[in-house]
Amino acid sequence: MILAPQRSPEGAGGAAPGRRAEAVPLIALHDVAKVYPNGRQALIDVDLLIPEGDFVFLVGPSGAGKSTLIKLLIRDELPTRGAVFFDGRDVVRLRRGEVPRMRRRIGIVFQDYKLLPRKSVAENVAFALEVTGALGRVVRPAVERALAIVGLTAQRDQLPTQLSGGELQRTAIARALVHEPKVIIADEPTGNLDPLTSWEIIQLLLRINDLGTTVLMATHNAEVVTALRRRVVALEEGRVVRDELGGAYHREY
Amino acid sequence: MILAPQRSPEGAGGAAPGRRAEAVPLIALHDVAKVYPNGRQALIDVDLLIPEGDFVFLVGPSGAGKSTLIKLLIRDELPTRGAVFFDGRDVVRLRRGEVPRMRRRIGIVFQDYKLLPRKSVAENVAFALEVTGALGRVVRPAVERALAIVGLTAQRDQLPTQLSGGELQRTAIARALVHEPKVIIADEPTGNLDPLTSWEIIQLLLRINDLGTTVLMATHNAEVVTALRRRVVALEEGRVVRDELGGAYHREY
Amino acid sequence: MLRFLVFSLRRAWQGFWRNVVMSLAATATMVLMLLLMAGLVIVLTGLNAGLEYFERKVEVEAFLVNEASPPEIEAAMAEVRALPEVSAVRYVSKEEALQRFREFTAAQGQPDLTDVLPSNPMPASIEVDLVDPLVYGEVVKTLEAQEEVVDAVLQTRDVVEALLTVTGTLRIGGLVVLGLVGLTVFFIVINSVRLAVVARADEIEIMRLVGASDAFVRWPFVFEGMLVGLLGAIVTLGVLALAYQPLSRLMFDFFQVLPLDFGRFVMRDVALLVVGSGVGLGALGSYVSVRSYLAR
Amino acid sequence: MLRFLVFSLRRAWQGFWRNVVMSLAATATMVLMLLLMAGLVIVLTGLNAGLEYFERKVEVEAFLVNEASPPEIEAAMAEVRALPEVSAVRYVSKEEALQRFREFTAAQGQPDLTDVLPSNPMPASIEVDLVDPLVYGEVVKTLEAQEEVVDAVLQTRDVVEALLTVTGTLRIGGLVVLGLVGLTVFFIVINSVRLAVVARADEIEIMRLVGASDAFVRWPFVFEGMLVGLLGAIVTLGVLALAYQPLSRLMFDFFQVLPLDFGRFVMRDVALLVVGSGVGLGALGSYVSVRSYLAR
Ligand SMILES: Nc1ncnc2c1ncn2[C@@H]1O[C@H](COP(=O)(O)OP(=O)(O)OP(=O)(O)O)[C@@H](O)[C@H]1O
Ligand SMILES: Nc1ncnc2c1ncn2[C@@H]1O[C@H](COP(=O)(O)OP(=O)(O)OP(=O)(O)O)[C@@H](O)[C@H]1O
Ligand SMILES: [Mg+2]
Ligand SMILES: [Mg+2]
Repeated sequence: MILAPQRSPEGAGGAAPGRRAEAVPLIALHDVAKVYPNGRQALIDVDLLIPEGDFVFLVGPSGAGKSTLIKLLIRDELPTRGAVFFDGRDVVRLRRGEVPRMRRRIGIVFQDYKLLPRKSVAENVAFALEVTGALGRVVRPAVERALAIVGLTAQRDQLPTQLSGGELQRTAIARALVHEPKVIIADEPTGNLDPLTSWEIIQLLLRINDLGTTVLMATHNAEVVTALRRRVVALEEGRVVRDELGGAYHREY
Repeated sequence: MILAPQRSPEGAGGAAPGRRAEAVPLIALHDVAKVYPNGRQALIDVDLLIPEGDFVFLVGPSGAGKSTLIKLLIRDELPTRGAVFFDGRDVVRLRRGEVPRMRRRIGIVFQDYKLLPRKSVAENVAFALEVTGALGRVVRPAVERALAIVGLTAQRDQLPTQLSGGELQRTAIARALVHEPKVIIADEPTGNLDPLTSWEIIQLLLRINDLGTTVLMATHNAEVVTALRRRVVALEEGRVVRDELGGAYHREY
Repeated sequence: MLRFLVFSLRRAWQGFWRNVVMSLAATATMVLMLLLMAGLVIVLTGLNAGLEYFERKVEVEAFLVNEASPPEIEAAMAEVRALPEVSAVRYVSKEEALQRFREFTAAQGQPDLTDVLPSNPMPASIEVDLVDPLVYGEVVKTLEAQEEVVDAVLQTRDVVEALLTVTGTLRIGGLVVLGLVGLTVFFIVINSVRLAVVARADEIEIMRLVGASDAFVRWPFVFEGMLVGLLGAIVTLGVLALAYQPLSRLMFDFFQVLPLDFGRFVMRDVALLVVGSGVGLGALGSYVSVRSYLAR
Repeated sequence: MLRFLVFSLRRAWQGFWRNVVMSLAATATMVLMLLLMAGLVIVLTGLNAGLEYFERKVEVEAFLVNEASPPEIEAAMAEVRALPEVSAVRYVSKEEALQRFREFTAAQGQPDLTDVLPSNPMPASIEVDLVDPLVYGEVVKTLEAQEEVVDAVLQTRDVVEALLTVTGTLRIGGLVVLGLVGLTVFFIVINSVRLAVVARADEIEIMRLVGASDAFVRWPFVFEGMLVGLLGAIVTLGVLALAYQPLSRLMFDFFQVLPLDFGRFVMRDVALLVVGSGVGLGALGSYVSVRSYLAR
């Protein structure tokens, strides 16, 4: 609890500058390792500080550990070693009831979408608001706005099985935005989108970031990463091999 | 049955030249339309001839109907109007027992992978061979070779839930290759892969194509499409809006 | 709170219909199990009513001396009637006794021996019905004290006890069977609700990842289980209502001696039992099943 | 063909363990249902044995004139014994008859009236056991023809028929209950196997899209269903074996007159029934469930 802010100035060492290093880091990983039960070492020696309001690209080849890192942040998996802090609280030590509350403050786009199979597009998006206890009259307009942003107004009543790959992905994005979370964590949110739609989504994330929302985005989209020159954290075989401001996608993975 | 070959010379009109227009078209769509039960018109007036040995990119914005077209080819969905031919046979009129036989001659990478959730990577890949009635002693080495090609030898015994997004996609690719099919149909096979691995997969498909296998690949990867200068079929709102040899990805979708 | 309830109920209703194959399969199981249980309860209640009828026939009988005069007999009967253990007292004359004996032996298929007798050997008697067939209290002593009237008191204690052993055994046997079948019903229903929830484990996981609290996930499932139980109970009651006429006729044929108001009361109890256990088991099954996914 | 069989069996085994929660839930249902059925069959068989014993007590009785001489009686008995409907013939002396009557009335709780009689009024008699209690054939006529020995033949036809009505009702009632429970078991098991298959509908769809033929998809599922059934049957037999001792003691207490070899034979039949219906229902349930997904 106290650890995270304290260690923030020197914590990440030379490799992790952070755009606003003095600010309280919203996300902090200290010396994190993750070994899956089958023995696979997905993360090793990961130190990472993400200050509030940052925009971070997480890159790395397939199997580097990007999704694993994201799973640790939302406590979908527990680290084998080290500590994970979200907003100053140790994610591992949260009490049962606190975990859902923490997750509600994050908007997540899962790599495999994780949409509820028996709910329509609109219901899936609404769900993220409903869990926060929002009133029905607040939910409806917010959902419509989110669907309009990702261009799914026409598909609002289709079930996930009736959607194209890109539409599934956009539904997942809409769900991550709808409750206006403090942080948006997006795992490969444009993999199934055409370049034009991809750019629109990225622009959207940039605008949201400008309004103060922290964004962490795992991606393989070299063009976008290189063009935007934001902070880039590169993983390779579970290690952070690069963490630079204004980075390019760099090396062909 | 006789229709397809006969109509092949003039069938597709000016928009669809085809690299070897005189050859027997392996895949032929005549005036195909698909309206889903909920009323959504996914394909309209689609005519398409793909001669044996061709390499075709299928491009178009999200929701254009690419996956729907592929579903019609393997009889996962039935066309509302028009005829779909595979190797000279009307796919819609196949008898029950013939459908699996037809599917076994195609290697498909589904956009959502469609891996068997309770089978390991190796078992999933082996499955495509086992359904053909291949002997156990043939299956093993073929599976190992396919896994080596996509770089999943180390993950051979993991279940789908234990794989990264790119690993899932590569498993699906390995399954599509393992039985050395006549055609490979890949729906967005590199969406979750880093650029390096994507290029490796594309190179692999090109090599397989050189050996005579027909390849149809739906993709949003503008870089790849533009660089390779192969035949490009573009869909937009269910219509074929472009079909050119040596095309670029073109227009930002 | 109320908002959450309404919300959960709506969710439950949706969940039921969007999983309609699963839901109906679970409902079908529920119906069969409830029918099994209701059928057993009805049969056992009938059996019980039959047994009670037999037990009510238990009585104390005092044989009277031939010389006893009507006023003396009246006095003796009044004294016995005053005892708290006694529910009724009857006088049986010598002629009545002989008649009964003849009927009895005829019913048993025994040859009628009374024809060869020189005179009526049967004594007159006083029959005493007890409130509780096992509590004799002062009855026997009181009767034996009337020496000028009573010749001997029939010690039917052995017979009564034999009879009560049989009815007791049947009752316990019935309860044991009911208990076993009840347990079976319990596990089967829980099991099939569980199967339906297991099939939706992924859904539960997704809900949790998106920030749903345990209560938010649980209650719609519990209500859905209750819905399955309620629907199952309604169908069961429908089937029972259809079967009521032929069933009650069969019951009367079988246990000819049932009190006439048997049917109505039992059916009300059975209806409560069916609805209660349907809804209860549905809720419990869902609760338990969902819990195992929330516990993680 | 054999290769396919081995392949399918291996797949079934894998499928069972990779769905272990589902499989065990289905197995648990199977066990409970088989226990229910086996228990019912055992009880009904016991009841049946008891009823047969009663029926076997049905006999024809000829009262003899007091003057009949031993050789005459012997001759009459020999003639009756020769009839094909007859299974046994016994002589009951006057003393024996009186003794029996005393025991009988004592058991009924009736006062012993024989003490007041001047002499033994009971006649000697010949008791005839019938092969089939309903087929009297020539027995009565033959007995009545022996005029110098036989006084009267006891016409127990009514009693016999009353008794047989009761036993018949009990038997039919038992069979009806068995049939209903059997149907319930059938549907429940099919249903729970179906639930397990429904949960894997996606898997079946994927297999088909990759080019699996119907047989390729179906047989592993059918064998998996059989595996569930077999496992359920084995567990059921285990439970029955454990319950055998206390159960058979209870049975003997209840139907005191059972033939001694009852237990062993019934258990063999029950074992066959349990294994057969477990495996059969498992296979049928899978077959039907998978078919509905293949039909599309
Ligand atoms: N539940 C699991 N059990 C075992 N191994 C796992 C599990 N989940 C992931 N892994 C392994 O951990 C490694 C890292 O996985 P992760 O999903 O973090 O990769 P990634 O960087 O997201 O890759 P991609 O770009 O392909 O999505 C992979 O090699 C994967 O096989
Ligand atoms: N089963 C279905 N029922 C109803 N509508 C459907 C169904 N499947 C697809 N659609 C609709 O048909 C349209 C075309 O879908 P399709 O999956 O073919 O798109 P796509 O070109 O593959 O898009 P993407 O690049 O996003 O994968 C979409 O708008 C989608 O919503
Ligand atoms: Mg990933
Ligand atoms: Mg698609």
